[in-house]
Amino acid sequence: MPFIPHTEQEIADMLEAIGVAEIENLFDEIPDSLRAGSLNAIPEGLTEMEVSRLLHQRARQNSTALCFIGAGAYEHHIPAAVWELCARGEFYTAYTPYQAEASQGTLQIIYEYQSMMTALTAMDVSNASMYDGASALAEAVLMAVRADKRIRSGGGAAKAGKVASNPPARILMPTNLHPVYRKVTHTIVHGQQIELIDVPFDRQTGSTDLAQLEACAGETMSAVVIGQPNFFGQLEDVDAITDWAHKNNMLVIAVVNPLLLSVLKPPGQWGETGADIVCGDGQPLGAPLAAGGPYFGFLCCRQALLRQLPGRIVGRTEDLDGNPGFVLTLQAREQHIRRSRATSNICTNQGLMVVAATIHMAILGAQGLENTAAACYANSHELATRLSALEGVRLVFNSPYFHEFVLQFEQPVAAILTALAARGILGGVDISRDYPSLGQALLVCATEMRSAEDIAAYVAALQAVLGQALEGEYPLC
Amino acid sequence: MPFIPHTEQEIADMLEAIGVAEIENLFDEIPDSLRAGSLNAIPEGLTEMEVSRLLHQRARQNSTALCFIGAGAYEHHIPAAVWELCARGEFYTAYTPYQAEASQGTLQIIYEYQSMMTALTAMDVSNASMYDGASALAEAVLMAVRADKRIRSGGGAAKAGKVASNPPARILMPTNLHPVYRKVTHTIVHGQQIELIDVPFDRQTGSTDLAQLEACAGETMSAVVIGQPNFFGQLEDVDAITDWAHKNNMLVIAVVNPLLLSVLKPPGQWGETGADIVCGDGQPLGAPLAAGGPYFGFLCCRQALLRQLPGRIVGRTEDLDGNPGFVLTLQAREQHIRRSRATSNICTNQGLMVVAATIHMAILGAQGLENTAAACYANSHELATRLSALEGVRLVFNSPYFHEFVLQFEQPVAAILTALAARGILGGVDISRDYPSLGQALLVCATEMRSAEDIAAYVAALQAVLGQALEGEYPLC
Amino acid sequence: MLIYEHSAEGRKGAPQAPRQKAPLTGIPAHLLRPESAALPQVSELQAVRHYTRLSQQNFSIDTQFYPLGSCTMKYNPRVCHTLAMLPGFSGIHPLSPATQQQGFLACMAELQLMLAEITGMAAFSLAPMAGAQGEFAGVAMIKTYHQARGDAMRREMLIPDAAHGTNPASSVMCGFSVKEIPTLANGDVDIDALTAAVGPQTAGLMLTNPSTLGVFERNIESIAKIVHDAGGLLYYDGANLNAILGKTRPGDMGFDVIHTNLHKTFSTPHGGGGPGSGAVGVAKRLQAFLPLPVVTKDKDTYRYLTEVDCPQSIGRLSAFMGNPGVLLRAYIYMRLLGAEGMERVAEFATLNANYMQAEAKRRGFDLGIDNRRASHEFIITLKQVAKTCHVSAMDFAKRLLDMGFHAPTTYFPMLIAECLLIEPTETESKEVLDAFMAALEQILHEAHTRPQLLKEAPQTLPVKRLDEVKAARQLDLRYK
Amino acid sequence: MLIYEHSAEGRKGAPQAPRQKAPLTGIPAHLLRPESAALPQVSELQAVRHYTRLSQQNFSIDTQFYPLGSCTMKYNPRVCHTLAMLPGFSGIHPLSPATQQQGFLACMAELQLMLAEITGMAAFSLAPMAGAQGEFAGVAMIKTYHQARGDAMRREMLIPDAAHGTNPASSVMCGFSVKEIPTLANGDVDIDALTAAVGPQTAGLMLTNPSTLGVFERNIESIAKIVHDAGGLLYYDGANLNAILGKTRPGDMGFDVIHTNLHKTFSTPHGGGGPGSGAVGVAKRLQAFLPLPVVTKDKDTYRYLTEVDCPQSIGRLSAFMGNPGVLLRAYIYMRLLGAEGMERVAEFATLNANYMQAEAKRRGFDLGIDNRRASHEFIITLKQVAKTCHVSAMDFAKRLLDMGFHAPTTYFPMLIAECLLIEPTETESKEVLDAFMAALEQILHEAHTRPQLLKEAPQTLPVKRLDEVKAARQLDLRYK
Ligand SMILES: Cc1ncc(COP(=O)(O)O)c(C=O)c1O
Ligand SMILES: Cc1ncc(COP(=O)(O)O)c(C=O)c1O
Repeated sequence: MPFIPHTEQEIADMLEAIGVAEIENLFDEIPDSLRAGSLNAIPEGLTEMEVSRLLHQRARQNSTALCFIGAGAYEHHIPAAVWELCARGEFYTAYTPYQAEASQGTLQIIYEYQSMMTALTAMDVSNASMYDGASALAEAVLMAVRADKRIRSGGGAAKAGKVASNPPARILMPTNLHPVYRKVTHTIVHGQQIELIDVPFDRQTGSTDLAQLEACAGETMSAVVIGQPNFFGQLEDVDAITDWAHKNNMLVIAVVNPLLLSVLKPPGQWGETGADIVCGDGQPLGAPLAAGGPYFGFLCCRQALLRQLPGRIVGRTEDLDGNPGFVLTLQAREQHIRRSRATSNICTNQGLMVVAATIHMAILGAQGLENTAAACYANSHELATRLSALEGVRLVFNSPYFHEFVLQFEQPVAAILTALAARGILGGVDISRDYPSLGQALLVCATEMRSAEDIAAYVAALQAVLGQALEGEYPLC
Repeated sequence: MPFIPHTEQEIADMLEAIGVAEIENLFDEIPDSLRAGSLNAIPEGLTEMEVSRLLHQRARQNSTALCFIGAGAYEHHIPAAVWELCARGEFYTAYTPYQAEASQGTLQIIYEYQSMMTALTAMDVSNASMYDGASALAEAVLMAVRADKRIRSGGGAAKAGKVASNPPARILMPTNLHPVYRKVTHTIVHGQQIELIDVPFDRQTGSTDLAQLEACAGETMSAVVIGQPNFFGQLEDVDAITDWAHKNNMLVIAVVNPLLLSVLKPPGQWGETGADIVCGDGQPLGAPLAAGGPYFGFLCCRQALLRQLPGRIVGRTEDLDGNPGFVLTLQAREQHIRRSRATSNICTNQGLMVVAATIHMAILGAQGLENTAAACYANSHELATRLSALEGVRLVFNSPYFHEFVLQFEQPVAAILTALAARGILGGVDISRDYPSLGQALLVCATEMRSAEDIAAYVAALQAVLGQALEGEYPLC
Repeated sequence: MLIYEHSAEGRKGAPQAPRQKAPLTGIPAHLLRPESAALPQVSELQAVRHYTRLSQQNFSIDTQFYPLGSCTMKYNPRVCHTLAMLPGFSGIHPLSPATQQQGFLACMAELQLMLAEITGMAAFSLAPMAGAQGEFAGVAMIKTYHQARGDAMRREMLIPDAAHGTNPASSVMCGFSVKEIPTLANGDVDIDALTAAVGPQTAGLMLTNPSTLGVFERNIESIAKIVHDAGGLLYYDGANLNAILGKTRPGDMGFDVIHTNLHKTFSTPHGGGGPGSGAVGVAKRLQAFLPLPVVTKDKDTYRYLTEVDCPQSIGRLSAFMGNPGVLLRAYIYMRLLGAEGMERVAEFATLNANYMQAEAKRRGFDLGIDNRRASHEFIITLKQVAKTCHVSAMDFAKRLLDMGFHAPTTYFPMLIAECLLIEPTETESKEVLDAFMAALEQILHEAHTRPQLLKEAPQTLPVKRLDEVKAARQLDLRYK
Repeated sequence: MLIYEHSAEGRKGAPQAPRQKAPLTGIPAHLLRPESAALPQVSELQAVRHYTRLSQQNFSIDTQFYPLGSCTMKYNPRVCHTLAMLPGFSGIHPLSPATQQQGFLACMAELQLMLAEITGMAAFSLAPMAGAQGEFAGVAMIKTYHQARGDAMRREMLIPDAAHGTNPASSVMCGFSVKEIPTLANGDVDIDALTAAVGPQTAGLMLTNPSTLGVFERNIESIAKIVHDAGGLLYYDGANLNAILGKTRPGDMGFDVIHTNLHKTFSTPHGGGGPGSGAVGVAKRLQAFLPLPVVTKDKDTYRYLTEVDCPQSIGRLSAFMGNPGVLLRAYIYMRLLGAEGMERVAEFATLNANYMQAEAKRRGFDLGIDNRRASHEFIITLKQVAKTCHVSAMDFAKRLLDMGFHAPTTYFPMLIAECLLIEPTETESKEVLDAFMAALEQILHEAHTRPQLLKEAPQTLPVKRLDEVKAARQLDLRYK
């Protein structure tokens, strides 16, 4: 019996010890009316050999085209050691470290992770991970609302159900944030009557329009969210926005790419006093693209907001002999203690990805991250320059961007992408539908993985594609 | 500096402790005339990302055609757990277990391996591995000669240099053994004046010709070698040959496929008293094809020959507290103690492959090995039946074979193979040059990995190929 | 020692990154980082050695019996990992066109179907990234359902007091208030209390069945009727699905929504705290509200459903597609098992738990709930021993660590004092169960004869008993 | 506990093998196995748990400093493993046509060239599967060379007394007799003795340089002249090549044949006892004799040379192509390092060894050879301490294990009494070297004050000191 170690003899002995004649008797408390019939939609079991053959076939049905897509998930080189270590059974098959003395490996790594993330973000504290960047932003919004004394009588999402009559909390959300991050945040927070207020971007720079923000000055907003870089890859004037927000009694929630923080000003140093909550997706730190995950969300904040922070937190302490050791701490914030009054419902988070990120950062070090980030910058600028030199292609924004950029075309982007894919190039993400004002717009990215030949291949392919008729290659809807 | 952890400060401190000004001074005992110039043929170092790209390219340049080649290396399913475990740093990066107390993992595994190999072969003892099957056969021949009191005054290859005047030792080697095994054995033993005497096979059965053997009765031969199955995949009458050899004062050296021993009579039970030395290649037990290795050789023998056994042997013993533990034992046979009088020069062997084989056998168990071997049998017979039903194809031998068989063609096999390869089929090994008497002969194998569709694909491809002109597709030489 | 303590200033040249730092010309200075982040500077060997040794300080399924109740710590077949990590899967960009990921999407479509079949639901979404997010999604669907019918007064979620903490927390995140329903001493829900509690304000009831007390809720049909009659919906917390795989189906019991913990029932590894997957299934009437993305098949092509296809969806829960790597592992596991293998899961998980329960009783332990069948887990209460010997369930747990076993879940469910919730899973052998029961019995004996052995445990691990109070009082949350 | 002790009769159904056993119709009964082999019957979980836990009972580079002299236990970059295991490599059948393995053969061709360049030889064969087999091949080539010239009387191989045991054993396997050449107290070969020993019977001299005593043979040019003048050839045992990479080349020193241990110098892992690779290089005049296969390039296509191309070859040493997986790892390592990286290897291996040697002296240890530069390794002799305190080098070694360090090589080379041969390699940090030297110093102190600590060591490992005598006397070589 695959994965079941019982011999006939053992089964007989065990049934005798229990005092029943057969296994079926153990289910006799289940009403007969509820017993399941046969499971027709589930195929017969396969041997490992058969399942390997099937999965190899399925793997071959996915493309290996050159990838110039970013938009929140980036193809980076992951040192081989990272997953060789993560896949060790002791990490891979452990549970959440409830028994601290038997989980020092996982616990110490989380402590090291918290240390590295606070170093990268220049914040005071970090939790042990959220599900992903988008849901981390939603939790950051909830934190900001809980911390806003003007809105709620006291902390704790627990009150949510009972305060329906309170005025809704509001958050300023620039539209140049990742569109799906904005959707996810809405899904997660709207049950608690929180309103997300759009802030338009400047059509020339793609960055948040300070003049538009100024229109909200004086209003009761719990926080303003800033992406650095924003969804378009453009850089925001983070100092000015941070200071404006603080002057107007709003918290600042930063949404950042952790790899780029190795070279960009860390949120803890934005403006006069720094951002208050920092979140983002940890994927660039050791997670393969993998069709969208598992990645992980990170969430850091200032000391003052610590008790609002959801999720696990690890602290260093001592054992009976006074030797250092690590435990889960401040658990009274969490659902298994506080239940309906917890900071969040999160329980299982993305532990193994945190292990990967910690090892990834340890191996690359600050210098390795900086060189990687700078290579992304250089490749993207090289690609942008060459693509935008082609007839019929222009760069939409005129201010500094990092490793993503937006191109505008005269022809339908969807058709161009299809034609590029046929040439083995995944050319980027069509953002025309999300941002109609940008026309036929394409978001493109070139990480350190894209060699000079790769870039040349894209340029050549696009040139060829633009030179030919594209009618009907892709339904435009 | 890749892989070198020294900081400038540490280098300075270390040089000061040594009392030299710079690292270069540490090489001042090397005569100037011998200092190397620049190494032009060695390219500049690559980053891990660059080397990954290169090796992925190279990997793609190797084919993924359907494989029907056997001839000593077999495509079997290896449970995923095998290499996940073998690749653990504690196995992968340990040295030979010289410090027993710090190497109990490796040592116990070797002990378990010895237990499993003796169980499979029904022999008394096993060593901890040889390089591969072919070199294991050479060592088996040397053992047999050392054990032959008629040839040498006493054991020990040490005497080899001094006994050039003795009559040469002789070994009966059927020509239906793997041709390369015979070559390797020759390479390794001929320096010690050992003669390998060919024994022809029966043209009808492909098996060793007992009548031909009988011609050698009474001659001084140290041993007769038997392959089961032999190179053609045919089964030998092992009982008869074993008894004949023993009656004529020869030892019996068995060359066997360890996977097939799960269903074939083990050498320890051949004839009245069993074979004396058993060797072969362990590749079918957990080693991927990998272009030819690493695999490993196994070598087992009867208790009486133990002191002639080359290589490492692990024994169970006790520690100071009386608890069981494992150590390398009988080291006085080995080169690091006995030097020129050692049983062999072997030192580093194929340890990690033994770890793989042990885990492989533990996971599959006797039943898993039996089912696998039987599937190989069934697939090969299905394939042989269908191929030999094609016009112009015939099965060469008329007696039982296991999972390899020889086909004879009217057209040149080399050309047929090239045409098959163009259709994504690696059709087998052309043995026409090694065995001219068989005409245009092809050795074919179908393991448990070949599905019904794979077999049908081969049949269809061969049918198509035979139906077309093959002129000039492959140089016939 | 922390990785930071192996660091030395000026150590550099990781061969994994580009050799040089390209200039960042064009970025205004005030947007750049003034100095490098304080990350450790170590060689690859130092990192490998450090993290290899740290790994050895963990208990895990691969090294120890890990009978953590409610967590289903079964064997994670290795092949699920190696296949999920094939470059053909790990290299897929989530935003690449559907045509470029047909192999992956085919697996997901089949996984949705298999989950629907085994649970008896009409449709599944694989979006939620753990059980708690599945609960959130399920409760949000219940809310949206009522709203879509104009039934806006249903503001209250009913939850038995034995429930996991995520149930009330998820309900509150969706804007519900929570009303607790008491549990009887025999482990069943108090039907009278339930009947009294339901009303026009009732949005639904969240239930785990078998419950966290390790017994099957025998009155589930009555419960379903009471809630449904009051206009509420039934939510199934799938954490304990392992107990009933192929034996009975939540959909047939009357549940309208369900989440499954693929990292429990379907054997994806827990990774020291995730990633997980809390795929949600629904009855027909809730299908329109499923969270996105969902995989569908148009003719011969798989693709994701979007907001355009599903305007009533509760929306998205993650930037892309939940945790595909986890989903692939679950898919592979289910294909290995097949229908017959799933039923065996329930049978042997149940056999193991009932055997241990019988053995526990025989060896003198008090059961949390007596005279009932255990499901896949059961409870020992140490209330009496605690009183007599002044040792706690936590002391028992720590002493077990010294004996080479991970401890069962302690102090959950909260209803039963000084409890150990023990879940062996189907993949453990009798040999292991017997060794564990012998250890428990020995500890019981020690509690009476040498209680300090329990109180000072563990003694054989990398650290001795850790001071949690100090950790919370003198917060040290990062290396400085 | 042995895996056999987890076995239970009747446990079955490994999901890795075909479910049924097909009938073996047609095989005569007397050729079949009468009953199943006595292999353990365990579940995959039992196997994984057993072998995971066994792995944790090993010291290894990935977990401990491992300064085993002569073995070059440097860091094995993980990427070498992951890339070598790519299906595009691991799936190649060795007998598939050359056209089907061009990517692999290209790597091998380049590896041959790089090894020739770094050693200063004309050509390489990658066939030998470890150092000892490389020695066999090299010595066989020397023999064939003399025979090919009709110089059949050269029956004697000269070998310094400091040499590794494989040197004499390999010579004897080729049919030579061995004459030992003494070594001077300063570590150099006794030139007078060598001069006296050479003659018309001399086939050649086998030398390790730097020698196993950890010093560079300064008179190598004179030695080469003496041997060559007498008509003999020079064999280079490449075990210590790490010390001189890019600094000086055996070919330039006058060596005619060389083997390199790729599992030492070129960082392929030692795997607890192999696989290794002993690739052999030769000067022009020996090229025709190289063992097969060798990779060559015809126009744009790589292929193996065979007996048809190389009729004078000494022949084949393995059924296929040596250990390709090992060769690939060495190739990847060399490409990562490049020329500049190789020179750094020698520099930092030498720096580390000389630093430790200086520290050893400062901390009161006697050096095996004083007042010389260490190469990449050096020797401490504990002769004095042994006499004074009645502790042995072995006791020192075992006590080091307790302190978390693998022991250096003990009792080799045999010339130096109670010796420890210490080779740190270039990949270890000063932090580690200092900790190790502090441990050694502490043990020296303990030898004088609490010698029983040494004699009873180790105390902290899975077993205490093992009884080797009992192992050899009461042989227990398999589970019964
Ligand atoms: C009964 C029960 N419900 C819900 C959950 C929450 O699941 P997750 O940890 O995947 O969010 C758990 C797991 O801890 C559980 O045991
Ligand atoms: C000096 C020396 N020569 C030869 C050898 C033999 O090499 P191998 O173990 O690879 O056969 C060794 C390795 O142990 C060695 O140290």
